[in-house]
Amino acid sequence: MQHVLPDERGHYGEFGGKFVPETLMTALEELEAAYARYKDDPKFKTELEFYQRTYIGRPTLLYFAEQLTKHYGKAKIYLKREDLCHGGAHKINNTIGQALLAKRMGKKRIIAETGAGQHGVASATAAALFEFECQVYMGEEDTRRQSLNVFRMNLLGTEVIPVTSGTRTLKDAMNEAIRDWVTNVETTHYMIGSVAGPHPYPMMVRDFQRIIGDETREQMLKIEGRMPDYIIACVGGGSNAMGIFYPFVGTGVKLIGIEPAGYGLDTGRHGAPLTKGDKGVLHGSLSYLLQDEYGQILPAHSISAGLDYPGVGPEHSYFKDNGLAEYSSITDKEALAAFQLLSKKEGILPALESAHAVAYLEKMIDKTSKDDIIVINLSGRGDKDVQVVADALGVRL
Amino acid sequence: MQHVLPDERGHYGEFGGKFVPETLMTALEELEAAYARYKDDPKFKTELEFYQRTYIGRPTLLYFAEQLTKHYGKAKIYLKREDLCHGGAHKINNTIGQALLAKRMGKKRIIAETGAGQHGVASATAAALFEFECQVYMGEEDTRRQSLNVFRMNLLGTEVIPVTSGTRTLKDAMNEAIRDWVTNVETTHYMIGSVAGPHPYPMMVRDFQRIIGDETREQMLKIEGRMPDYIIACVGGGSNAMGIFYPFVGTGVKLIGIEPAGYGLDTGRHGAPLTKGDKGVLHGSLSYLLQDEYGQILPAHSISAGLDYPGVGPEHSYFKDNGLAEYSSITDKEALAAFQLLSKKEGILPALESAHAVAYLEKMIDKTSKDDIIVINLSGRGDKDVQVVADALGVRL
Amino acid sequence: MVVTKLNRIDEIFKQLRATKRSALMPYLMAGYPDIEASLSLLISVAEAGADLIEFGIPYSDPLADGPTIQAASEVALTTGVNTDIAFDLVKKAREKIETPIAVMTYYNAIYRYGLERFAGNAAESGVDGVICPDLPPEEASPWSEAAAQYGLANIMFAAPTSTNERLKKIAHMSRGFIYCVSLTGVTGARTNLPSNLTDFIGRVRKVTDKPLAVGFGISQPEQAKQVADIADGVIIGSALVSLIGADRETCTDAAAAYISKIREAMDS
Amino acid sequence: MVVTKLNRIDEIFKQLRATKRSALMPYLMAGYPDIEASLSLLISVAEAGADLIEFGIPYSDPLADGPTIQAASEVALTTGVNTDIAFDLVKKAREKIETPIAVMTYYNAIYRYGLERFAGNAAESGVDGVICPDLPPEEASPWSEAAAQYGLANIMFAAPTSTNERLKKIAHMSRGFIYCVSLTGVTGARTNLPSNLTDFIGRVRKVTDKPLAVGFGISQPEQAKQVADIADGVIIGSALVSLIGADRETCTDAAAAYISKIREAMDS
Ligand SMILES: Cc1ncc(COP(=O)(O)O)c(C=O)c1O
Ligand SMILES: Cc1ncc(COP(=O)(O)O)c(C=O)c1O
Repeated sequence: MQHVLPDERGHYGEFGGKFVPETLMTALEELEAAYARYKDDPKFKTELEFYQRTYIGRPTLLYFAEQLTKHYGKAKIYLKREDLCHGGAHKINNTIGQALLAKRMGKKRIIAETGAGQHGVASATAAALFEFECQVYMGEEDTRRQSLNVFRMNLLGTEVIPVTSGTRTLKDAMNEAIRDWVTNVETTHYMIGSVAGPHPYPMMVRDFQRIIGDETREQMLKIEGRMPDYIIACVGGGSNAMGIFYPFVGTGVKLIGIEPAGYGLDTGRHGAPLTKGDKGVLHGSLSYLLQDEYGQILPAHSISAGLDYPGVGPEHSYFKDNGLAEYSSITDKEALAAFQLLSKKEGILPALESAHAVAYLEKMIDKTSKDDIIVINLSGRGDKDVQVVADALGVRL
Repeated sequence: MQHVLPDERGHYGEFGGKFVPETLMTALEELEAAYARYKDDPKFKTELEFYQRTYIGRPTLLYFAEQLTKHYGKAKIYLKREDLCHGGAHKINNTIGQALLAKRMGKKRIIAETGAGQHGVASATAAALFEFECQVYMGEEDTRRQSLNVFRMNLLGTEVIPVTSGTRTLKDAMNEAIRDWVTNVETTHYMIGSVAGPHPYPMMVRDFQRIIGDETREQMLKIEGRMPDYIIACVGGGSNAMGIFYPFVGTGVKLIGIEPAGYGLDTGRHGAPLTKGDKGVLHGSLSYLLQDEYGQILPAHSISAGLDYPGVGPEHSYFKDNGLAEYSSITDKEALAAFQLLSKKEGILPALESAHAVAYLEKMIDKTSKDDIIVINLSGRGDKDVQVVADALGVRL
Repeated sequence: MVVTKLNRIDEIFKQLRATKRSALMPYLMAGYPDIEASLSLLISVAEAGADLIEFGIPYSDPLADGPTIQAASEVALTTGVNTDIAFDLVKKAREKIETPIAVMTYYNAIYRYGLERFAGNAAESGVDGVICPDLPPEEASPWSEAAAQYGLANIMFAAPTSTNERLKKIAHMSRGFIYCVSLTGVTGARTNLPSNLTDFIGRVRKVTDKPLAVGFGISQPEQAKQVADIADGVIIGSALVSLIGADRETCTDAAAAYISKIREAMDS
Repeated sequence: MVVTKLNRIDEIFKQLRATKRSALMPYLMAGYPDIEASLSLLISVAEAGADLIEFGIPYSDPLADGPTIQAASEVALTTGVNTDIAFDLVKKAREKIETPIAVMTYYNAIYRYGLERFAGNAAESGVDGVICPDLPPEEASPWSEAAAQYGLANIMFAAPTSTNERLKKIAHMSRGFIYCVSLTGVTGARTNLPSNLTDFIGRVRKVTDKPLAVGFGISQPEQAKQVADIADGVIIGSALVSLIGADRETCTDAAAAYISKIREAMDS
């Protein structure tokens, strides 16, 4: 089955679209046109591939986790090592792509939103490399909790603007970035960090991230001579999951996205819109999201800042409703245990986000056999999370 | 000129040797024998190459720093991206090698010393992967300053033992590790983290690190079709520098090692034994070191913990006295400036150690021309140093 | 149930056009500064000379709004106001005033409430139109149809960045009037009108003869006067909201006085 | 200047062998607990029955030593003691005692001071031998020669981990006696003697008839007695150092009393 969404209007079935102020519509049309023009342009592709290879460090490894496999004694477990990307996460795949596009569009300035700072740092990195002026919106609460990342962005030449509205976290930072964009739309490119936002972002970010899946497919065929049986990835906005899923859609490989169940799905303190949310519009597209009966957005919770978002990319909503992927969830506690397990068994500290995907092994490995193959997308490294993990485990540093 | 040192007794001219308690001599002989046996063993080499490729992520990139090159407008500048290694520094090249050897020697336990924690984390990582029991000695002072790294090692299953003797820093941790080794020599492999210590360590660690230079040579020939003119690397114990220098010794490429000048060479608060030290014996080998007129070891100082060591690998002393490499030094302040420059220009935060090598550009680039090629060994990434840099720049996080 | 009587919005613009006057269109927010006061404000502002009132339902994520309305929304939401209560306030106001009322809210509040249900309840409460700042024409059809079914005007936005092509589409689809955003930016009082406003309004005029109201940034009587000279309606949002927020005790009178002053300037 | 008179160390072992007794060899440290006291200790310990005194020059990085001697070294270094002062203390002690004295220090202290200079000054002060725990036979030749030139005994170490091959080399090279490390480990008092000590001493005996002294871990009179039965010398280090550190005021008497007690046990 060939999957050919979104449609011309940026819809994935009933999801997606462009729900933004009229002021931005022309900019979105321009972006769409520019992207359509360059995405298959040989020079653009060559340049993108050049930076993927020489700067990001692609291809990243597809690593056979021998110790972890031994530990469970069931399916063979592989890790796609996005944590080895420059910067330590998959986010840079997207920001380098968008920066190259923004350069061609003649933009001089980049803005971005960030939660814990991963996408902010990735944006600042791309901005430094390609000499853009860059400003990153970050909830005031987050700037305090993640002051090291704020300084990291500053070192990269980016100004971080603390956002004091709403819940002062990621979703408000995104609101504020959109407000900036509305105001400075002619000079500025808005660099969205996941497969969320109005069309063409979910499509474009997916395309920049699908390199993860393309490589995985090629590497798996080379190593094992066949396709994997399962692919597991965490879902915040959904970009790393979409990136690794996309080339496998419709091939029969089981695609499993893991949302953060936070304190537990029943506590109401989680970040699992696909599992527990309702359809609605947030940040420019229609998708599942956490909201009350009047459509007011509810705050998300996850121990992992990168998954702490009340929405999700619209294509995942489509995948869910059409059975192209399954979605499940993992609590903070389960993610913490997986963080520790992978560290001990493989000497690899996963990002807490990625630890959610690793944790899902506990729930599904029993139904696999030694002949099965699982790929987990290790979307980022865990060094950024060591303090959070220590706090959660009650270790005083 | 073929460089064929050390001699049979582990001497590099007058340097090197095995100045250790008699209790350890047999262990050193065994290690020497095991290493001699396996280093050219095809199965060992294949296994080492397997982990280099599939776990560490080798080959690392040789990256053309276009923005930095533009900034100076002189020689072309390349960065050897050891910061992209799993764990974030070159240290793992050595620990994986030693762990594979220790496995073959039937050892069950690994001990290591660490300053800021880089080598400790790399040792803990290798220990986790190959299921060794692991204990790491770390100055008590350092365990406090680097509590995140202590916890990181704990997560990897390693116990960190705070060392309360002497200056409570790296050199004392190394003393304590040697004491442990003397006590448990039969079951335990001591994993030294640099080209220091008694023979065969300086040779063995060099051999495990020379992959940096071997790759650089091959990559440079492929990219530029010729050898570089200069190679610059920072020198703490000297392993990253030796690793990249070694395959270029005697080829005419100018090899430049950069020691930490700390507050300034004249302040006495630095870590530059090659520049300002005297010959002596520390931790098992004869080399240049910081000491008083009675041979008491003097504490080193550098803003970068990984360079904060009063000794240096004996082969560097030999290189210096025989003109096979030049050595210069860079102050804390200069390194900080280079840290900021590289972050802004290339979107790459270098380890403060590596920033010393980058900083040397300021001192030498004027005498280069656009036809020249410089390679800087980017031995590690700077994420670990963000707090230190903020403190040094007076930024409150 | 299809409402067939002529919409109050069309009515007012017909009247104003006949007298060559521009509409004064203040923005109020349900639940701001509190629920009761927002009802008194509806009435007093109407009586002070408003031709049409925009009545905002506060939203958690008002991404087209500047700091003033964002802050007001946060306050309003803490009063427990919601869509039903907002409709109820309109119904109560209708006991006293006949001024056209357009509810302003973000699309998710409509979508989640249910398009038909929202339109039906709004119309039944006496609401005349709906303004939804994050619903461009591309996505507007389902809502437009639901609104039309209940005789509600779906008022759409035109922006200086809109191409002529888009302006045509917007004008064609918009009912009641067209909300012309004076500048590229969010809501919020500004001291000067954008220099290219006349050109922009001219561009919109070329594609439609529907009434054009200008909003975003207007706060001073002189600005209102200048806008009144080129457009059919003058929208006053953040300036009024911030005046209301400044002193809750006196806000009803202060708002009325401010609206009278603007009215005066516009009619001068 | 080559010193030709018979070394006091050879002399004492000759005497002891003749009487079938073992040497009692306490360890003291220059500058510990302070400079003056370390001189008094040299004399009182000698008078209490020591056959040979190891006199440590404190070192910044004593990697063969356990916590007791490490801590003592740190204290001693703060007194300003150094190699010259240590030699001077020996010279002063020589006014009162003829007990053989072997200086113990790490190789860098010798190397940096200068091999010839160290040997010359040591000999001139009345030092009889030098014990250097980080100088294995492979690296010992330059120092052995310098020491020999000044009639100093270069005392070398044998360890339980040493192969028979190595023991031969060590025995051949060592002068005065051979320092047999009782166990794999660092200095420090232990409650039990290692079970394989007899075997180890036996292995060394097989390759040499030079005197064998055993050190590392001996603290109790009974241990000293047991060691005296199989070896030619009993080295008491950390136990004595920690006794001295316990009470500076009375340390001279306490050390003397302790040595007498050991002496008694050994001779019983
Ligand atoms: C390492 C890592 N993984 C996953 C995510 C979640 O984002 P997404 O779902 O778009 O991949 C983040 C976001 O910051 C991240 O840093
Ligand atoms: C990144 C990095 N570079 C350099 C060094 C210095 O060690 P060496 O001189 O052995 O390469 C260290 C030591 O921790 C390090 O972490």
